[in-house]
Amino acid sequence: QYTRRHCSTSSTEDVDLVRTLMQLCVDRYYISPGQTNVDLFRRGMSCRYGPLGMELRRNLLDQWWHAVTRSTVQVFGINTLSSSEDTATDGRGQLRIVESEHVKQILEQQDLSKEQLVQEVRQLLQRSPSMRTNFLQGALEEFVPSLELVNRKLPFGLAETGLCFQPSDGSGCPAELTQTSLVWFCSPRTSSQWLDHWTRQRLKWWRKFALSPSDFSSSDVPKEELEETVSRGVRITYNFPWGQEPLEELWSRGNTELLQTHKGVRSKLQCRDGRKSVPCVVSVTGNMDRGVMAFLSNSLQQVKKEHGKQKLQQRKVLKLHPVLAPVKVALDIGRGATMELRQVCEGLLQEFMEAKISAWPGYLKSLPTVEQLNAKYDEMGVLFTVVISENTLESGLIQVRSRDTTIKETMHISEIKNFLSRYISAADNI
Amino acid sequence: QYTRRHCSTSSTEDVDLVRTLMQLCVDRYYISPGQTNVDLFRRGMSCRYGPLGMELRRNLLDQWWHAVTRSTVQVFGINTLSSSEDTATDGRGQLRIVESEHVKQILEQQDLSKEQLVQEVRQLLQRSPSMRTNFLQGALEEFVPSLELVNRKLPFGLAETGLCFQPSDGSGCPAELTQTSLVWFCSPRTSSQWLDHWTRQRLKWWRKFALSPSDFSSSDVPKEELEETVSRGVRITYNFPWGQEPLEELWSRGNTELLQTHKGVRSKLQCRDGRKSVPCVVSVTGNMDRGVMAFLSNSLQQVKKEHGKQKLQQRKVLKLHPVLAPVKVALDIGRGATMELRQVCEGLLQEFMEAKISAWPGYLKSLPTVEQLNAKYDEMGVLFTVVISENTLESGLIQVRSRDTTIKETMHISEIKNFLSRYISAADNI
Amino acid sequence: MPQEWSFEVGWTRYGPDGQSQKVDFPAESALVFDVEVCVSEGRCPTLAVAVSPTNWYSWCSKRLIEERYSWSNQLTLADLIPLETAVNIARLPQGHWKEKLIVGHNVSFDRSFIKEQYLLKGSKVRFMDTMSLHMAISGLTGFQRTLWMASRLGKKKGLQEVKEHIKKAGQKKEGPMIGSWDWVNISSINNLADVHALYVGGPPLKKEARETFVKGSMVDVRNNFQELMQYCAMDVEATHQVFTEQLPLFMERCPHPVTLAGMLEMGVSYLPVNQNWGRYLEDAEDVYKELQREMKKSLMALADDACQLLQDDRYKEDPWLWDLEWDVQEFKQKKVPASKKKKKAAETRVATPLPDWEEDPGPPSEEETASPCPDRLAVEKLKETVTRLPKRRQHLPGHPGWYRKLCEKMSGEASWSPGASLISLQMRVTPKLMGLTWDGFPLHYTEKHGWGYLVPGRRDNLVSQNENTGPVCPHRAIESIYKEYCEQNSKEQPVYLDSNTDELWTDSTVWEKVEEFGSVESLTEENGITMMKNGKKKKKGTTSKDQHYIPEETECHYHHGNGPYNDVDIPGCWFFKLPHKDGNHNNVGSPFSKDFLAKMEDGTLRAGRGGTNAARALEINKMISFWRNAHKRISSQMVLCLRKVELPHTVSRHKDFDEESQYGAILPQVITAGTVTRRAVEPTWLTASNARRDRVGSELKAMVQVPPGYHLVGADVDSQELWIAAVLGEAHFAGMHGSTAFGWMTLQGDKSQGTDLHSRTAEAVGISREHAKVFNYGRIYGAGQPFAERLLMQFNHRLDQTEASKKAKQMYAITKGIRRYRLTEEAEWLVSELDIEVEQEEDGSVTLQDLRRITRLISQSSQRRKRWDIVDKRLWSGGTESHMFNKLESIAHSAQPATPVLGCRISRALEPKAVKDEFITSRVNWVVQSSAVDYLHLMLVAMKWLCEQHNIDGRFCISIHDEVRYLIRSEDRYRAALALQITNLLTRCMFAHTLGMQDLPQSVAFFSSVDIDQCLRKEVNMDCVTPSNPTGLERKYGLPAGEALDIYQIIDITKGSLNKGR
Repeated sequence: QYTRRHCSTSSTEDVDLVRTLMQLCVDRYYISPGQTNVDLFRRGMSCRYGPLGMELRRNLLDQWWHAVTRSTVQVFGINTLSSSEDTATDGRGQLRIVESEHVKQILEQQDLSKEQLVQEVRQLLQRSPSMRTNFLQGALEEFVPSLELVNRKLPFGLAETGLCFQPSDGSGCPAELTQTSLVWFCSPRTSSQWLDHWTRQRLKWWRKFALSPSDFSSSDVPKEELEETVSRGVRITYNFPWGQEPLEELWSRGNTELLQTHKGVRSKLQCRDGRKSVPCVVSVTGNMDRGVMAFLSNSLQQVKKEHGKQKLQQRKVLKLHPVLAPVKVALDIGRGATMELRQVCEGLLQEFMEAKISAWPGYLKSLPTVEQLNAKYDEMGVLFTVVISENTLESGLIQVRSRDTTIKETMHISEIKNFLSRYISAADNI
Repeated sequence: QYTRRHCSTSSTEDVDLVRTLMQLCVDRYYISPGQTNVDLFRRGMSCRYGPLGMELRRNLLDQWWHAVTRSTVQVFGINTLSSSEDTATDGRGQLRIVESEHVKQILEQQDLSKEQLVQEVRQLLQRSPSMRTNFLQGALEEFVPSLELVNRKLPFGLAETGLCFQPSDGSGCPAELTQTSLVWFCSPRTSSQWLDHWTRQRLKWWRKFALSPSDFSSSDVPKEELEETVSRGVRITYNFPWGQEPLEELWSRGNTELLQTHKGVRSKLQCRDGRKSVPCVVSVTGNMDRGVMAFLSNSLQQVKKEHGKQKLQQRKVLKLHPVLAPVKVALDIGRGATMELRQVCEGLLQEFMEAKISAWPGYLKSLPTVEQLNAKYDEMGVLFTVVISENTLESGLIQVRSRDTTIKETMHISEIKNFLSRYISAADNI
Repeated sequence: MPQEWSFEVGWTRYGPDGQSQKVDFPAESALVFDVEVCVSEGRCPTLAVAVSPTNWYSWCSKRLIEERYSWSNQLTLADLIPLETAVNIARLPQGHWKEKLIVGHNVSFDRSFIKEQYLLKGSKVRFMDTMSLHMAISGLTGFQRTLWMASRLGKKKGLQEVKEHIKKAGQKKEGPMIGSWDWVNISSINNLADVHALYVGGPPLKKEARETFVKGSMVDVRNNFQELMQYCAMDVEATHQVFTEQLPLFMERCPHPVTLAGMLEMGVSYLPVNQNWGRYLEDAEDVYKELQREMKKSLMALADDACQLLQDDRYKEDPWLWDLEWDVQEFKQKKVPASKKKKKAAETRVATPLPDWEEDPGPPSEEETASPCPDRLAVEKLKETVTRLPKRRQHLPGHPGWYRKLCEKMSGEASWSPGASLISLQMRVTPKLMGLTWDGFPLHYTEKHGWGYLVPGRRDNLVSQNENTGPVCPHRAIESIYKEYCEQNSKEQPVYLDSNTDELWTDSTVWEKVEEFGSVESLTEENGITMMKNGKKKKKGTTSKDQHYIPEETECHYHHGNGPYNDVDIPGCWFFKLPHKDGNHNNVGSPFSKDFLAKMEDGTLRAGRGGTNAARALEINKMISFWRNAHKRISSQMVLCLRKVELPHTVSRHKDFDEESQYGAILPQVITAGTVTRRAVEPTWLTASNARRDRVGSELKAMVQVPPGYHLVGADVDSQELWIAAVLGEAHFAGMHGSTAFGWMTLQGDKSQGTDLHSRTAEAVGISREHAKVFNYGRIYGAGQPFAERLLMQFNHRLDQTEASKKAKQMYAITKGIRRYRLTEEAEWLVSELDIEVEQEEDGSVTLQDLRRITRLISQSSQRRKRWDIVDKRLWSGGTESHMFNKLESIAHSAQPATPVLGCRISRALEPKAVKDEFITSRVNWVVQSSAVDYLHLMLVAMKWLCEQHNIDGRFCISIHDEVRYLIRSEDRYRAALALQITNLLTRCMFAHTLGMQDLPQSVAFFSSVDIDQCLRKEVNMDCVTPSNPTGLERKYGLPAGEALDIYQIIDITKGSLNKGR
């Protein structure tokens, strides 16, 4: 009865599945409509998210942040600039922000020779700030100010999340990425152990929220794919219908870049570990846009429902982890909406909001049938649906439907908030 | 006995105060050192933040998000791209991302005439994506997809936070800003009321976390300063030692821009309010980098302590609101640190982290005297300092010093976590 | 009366033979009616009983009959009691309303639950209030009410109460206070039970059942339904009995038909509101809460900051905080058994020193992460020692005692908040934390004297310091504080700011004060011919000095104030009390009471430290004062919203009509004759002050806003009471307008030229015009010189007693004049017989001195035992207002005091027959105010008549003493304005005519302007900016300024015609 896509082997089914997933993401407010936008999303880039996608990514980033900065080891959050006046001529300086006014001014100078013009434009380009492609450089720069913080003791890490930019792969349009970055500084002796440690931690984290954890896996990066400065690399990948794609990459980078950044002044970089060694760097870089897609893809469950004989219906459920689910509860009115019912809904909504339980004001838009409503909420990945009816006004009882069991439970209105809070926080601990 | 800066009228005192504040921010890990960085911060731009500044801004953004999206009215979060392929030639397209490779390719083409070269560069520039200067445009574009969400009923809002870019004011270097944006869509009839509503709500929010709320104020923007499309504007400003600076701006923008964005197709924009009117837009845009500075400035209290006769000491305390304070508790070891004491500290730190109470591992770095330690934590704005001593191992008792009262209270180790949790969550309600 | 009540929604009629029948509403045209409301369930009426000449009726609410989990808190017409229409009908065709009369006790309360009363077009139902009738017949003054209750409570307790009251009023205890108690038996306080006992008698009414409605739930009401219905019916029956007795009495005592008609018209007041009412409540409450929170935060910060003084005992040098409890407690823990302790000690001896340098240990192994962390185990193990803590945890043992008291003990409850959260302005510690100073001296509190301040420089009590075990006053610190203050101010006398008094002194508060003092003044006059002694206070001062001899140096030379009180023995300091508005012997309980607002504004009382925190707290205290006192009353106003079909077409078809807006009304619960002067009483609207920039929520009145297609038309009678008083005096004196100085000022005085009464008084005494106004009204209400003295000192605390007394005397001499006495024939004869030389005025009166001399001489030379009756009449003379006062007093002293215009007699409880010569002030005041009520009744009746005659579409809205407002259909608004002007003309004519003057000066004939506006406000162009309405009425609510038209403009617009469609 259940068909999970990774059981299927036929590729047309996979294509269907991808199309279904993308359509659902658009229909259910995860991402904004438009083919370009869907393509961006599909390619694991940052795209225009709708309210639900935005919330999902937010939850994911929050979880990442807590997992990394509140681990047993010392990790400090920092914030660097997305553009820097970097005069390096290597790949880092690929994307530049220029003020079009300035370029125009140069171009409009009639008295310049062609060579002069070329020279001026080159200089302008050189002076223009370049956009970061990752957080590594920023973290390396912050290393020295941070040393004082930890009393020059290793190991410690610097974490940052945010936007990074990537040069176009020929398409002409640079892309944005929501990255997470942990740059870990440790003694050269232990760097390999730390790489393993972080790999383990990170994989565990990804699997924690998955419906089928085995789709997340880690593997060593072959030597030939490694950058020059990197001695070892590990990739955490997700098995999408169209194949494996990396979600997070861990590199053991030695200390070359650190020394470079600080112009080789070893004394500034040395730590109090008795050996006066320059620390090694392990970088952990994740792509959370792709992470969002991975979890969406992972949690989509399609159930064939045989309804009578002729109609073959498919129930689509987005079984997102309770912690990640962008909407925890939807509020609806049963038959015959009245002002009084509306009032109760609004009161309850407020209560949920105050308890930081994100709720969906379904009562504002009524769907013809309960089935349609439930189908919609299942596709949105809403954990519970609460229905307020005329009966509620008399007895205070409400109907609570669970996404996962599809069972409707009767509950008293005074108890629903605590129930949801408990449910979500308990799910976090599993 | 107490001197608060806005009581003083002498400007030298103000200058001193600014210097003190900036020095403190650098020394206490709020921002990274370096004059350029301090200047950026001082100008209300995004800068490289240290762990504490990063956490403070994070807390502030979180609070903003909750206040706006969990208010009694409907606000949805969205996420748009920071760059867009916008062919508009007006101010919006000021900052362009170009791939330096592409420019170089053009410049290297020897066979082009100067005119052709100019033409090519121009075209490249035109094709390059432009960086957003604010979130308005993105929200206007998302209006139509969002309409379905609310069943075509007004009012509702779209919220977004993140980086925006501003063309340089001549200095040659474009700046980054951490902006918050609420774009509110309402019927033309009520737009003025909504502007007032949001002004009140926003001002209330700023004041909620302030030590002296009256430094935050709102005022109407004079007609002559308004943009063409804006019919009314309100600014929420903070009274910095060097003068008023805007933190958040509210504009009543009518529907011109909305119509423009959707190419005048009224039918797409009309809402179900009986009159088929095109909604009016109220935009609420905040600068959270300056917000961080405002709260730092607002919460810095300097107390002259007459200590004996000869020594005039100044106690500097960063009395940040408990919800905003980046570090809630610092853990330290009293006289004579041992491994056993260290272990207790580590264990307690873990416990705090799990309870999402951000803690400072002060025990890793010991300062010579308790006074110095307290002075440091006061300047960091740490709410409580917990001191574990030899005695703790015997009786389980710890010393808890409060930043605000400077009083040391004895507490049992089993109760400290709950005390802190309660303290922080209750402080949110005052 | 039916034995069994029907438990059914809506009206039930009971026939004489016991059968019951469901009906739409009682059909008869006269009903006695009573509504009961289950208070805990909101403002929806629960049940009601009515009786007509033929039938009993009962009514039950849907909410009583049907049980539901929740009900809407927004009432609709369907929730209310219909008296003229069927359940689903809200509009009757024009002219189908029937005339009806509803009788009830405090009927305006019952009226607010009647469905048809909320309709914009008024029905023809009118209401008779047995409470108002009672006030007109036998009402009591406020002071009398206290006495009445005291006498009812039993003699012993009663006397106690009286003493208390007298003490409060600041009077001597000597002498028989009340000479006559006859009035007690011919009057009663206002509640139905007492009124019933007075007029009907018999067994007392049972009111116990009422508690169920006040405290019980709907379930309780349901369970006791029959009993409660019965109770309600009993009240209806009692009301009917009372009414039958009252009506003939009322008609006899207030014979003029206008009085009755005016009261009926006032009983149907109506305030239109719209959705802005809700916005106003929300915004005001919001701003209020925020300010309150801010204030509390400021205070908490002050408390936190003060804690720092604990370090190194620095508090000992603090001028304010030195005498707080600074003790801290020791942290208690149970002792560990010795053996265990040893073992533990052995364990802890294992102390591993930290390594000198540490290597990066590398990540924890997988096994390590799997097993519980050893660090956590160490902590968990330590946690076990919790058993050694006492069961009940100590409350913040490390904090000073005073701070502990400000903190809530931590609990699991959601309401717990950290820090000194219990702090409030009312606490004694607060002024000290703020470092309040009075003229530069730190405030200090003593149990005996309340709040005062410490003045340094005392030397006589410095020696005893060593014996003193308590906290020691840091008088040096106090000196330096004062020195600093002096340097700042250069010791120049701060300019005395004229604070705005209109908030502090509404009409009613002035009168309350006057009444309080007045009740005693009459007494002193009664006690002999001696004048009021103002040496009273001095005497008190000397007695305290006599008690213990005070050496020379105990006198403070450089500061004069209320003190020093040297029984407060604070080394190095004198203690002075803060001045009190009711006299300096009263203790000040809080320096934040509203009496000190003005002192804060002028900088006398200011915060000495804490920077902005303290100053801001003071400012906020001022801003929220209005809403704090009023918000309960205002937010409990019952607003009923009308649906579109319930509105007249004028509204629902108007171009400005908006489906999403709300249109509704508030029915203010006006007691049409609520005081002994028959003035109307209502707690919210009739006392509302005007909008003030710095008072949250003070834009209240402006929230009365018209529906589309309507306007508010109204006017204030210009200096109504002054004119009435003046015209009485003039009629008495020369029968000519403007014939007395006072009258002339009233008629011709011009504020801009400084020739009006208030300006003249201000100039004469050297006070501000605003203050002079309070004096003038106080005086005309009958207040005497002591009142003026007290007031002067309150307005300017730097004025000393003798100076104040001198000023007051001067003021009274030039206005009221000087008492003279006309001798009896007997006395005249004696004077001439004994050949006593006296100076007599034209009217034959003599001065007080002469009178004393005559009395002395007569008693010396006379052998008679019997005292001679010397004084025939007391008169005022020589002042601008003497003639007026003579007239007022002659009315007040006549056997049957009655208003000169409509001939309404004074309450039985104030007639000389019952009270002899007491309550003179109240009686004098009654003459003026009751005539003002006649004025209002005349206006209401005239306006009603003009509207009917000329088809002006509108209704009466509200009358606020000297101000009337009508809700008029927009197209008729100018005609209504003209009608209002004619109304004033007619009313003034009626006054002049009945007083025997056949002409009327044009300056008073018309209102100076008639306001045509869309909301209720003092001036048509006021934007009512307040903290809760920061952008003003026009921008926030879209209300443009209204029109204020004088008679010439109105004649221009209407062409002087009341006819429709000229």
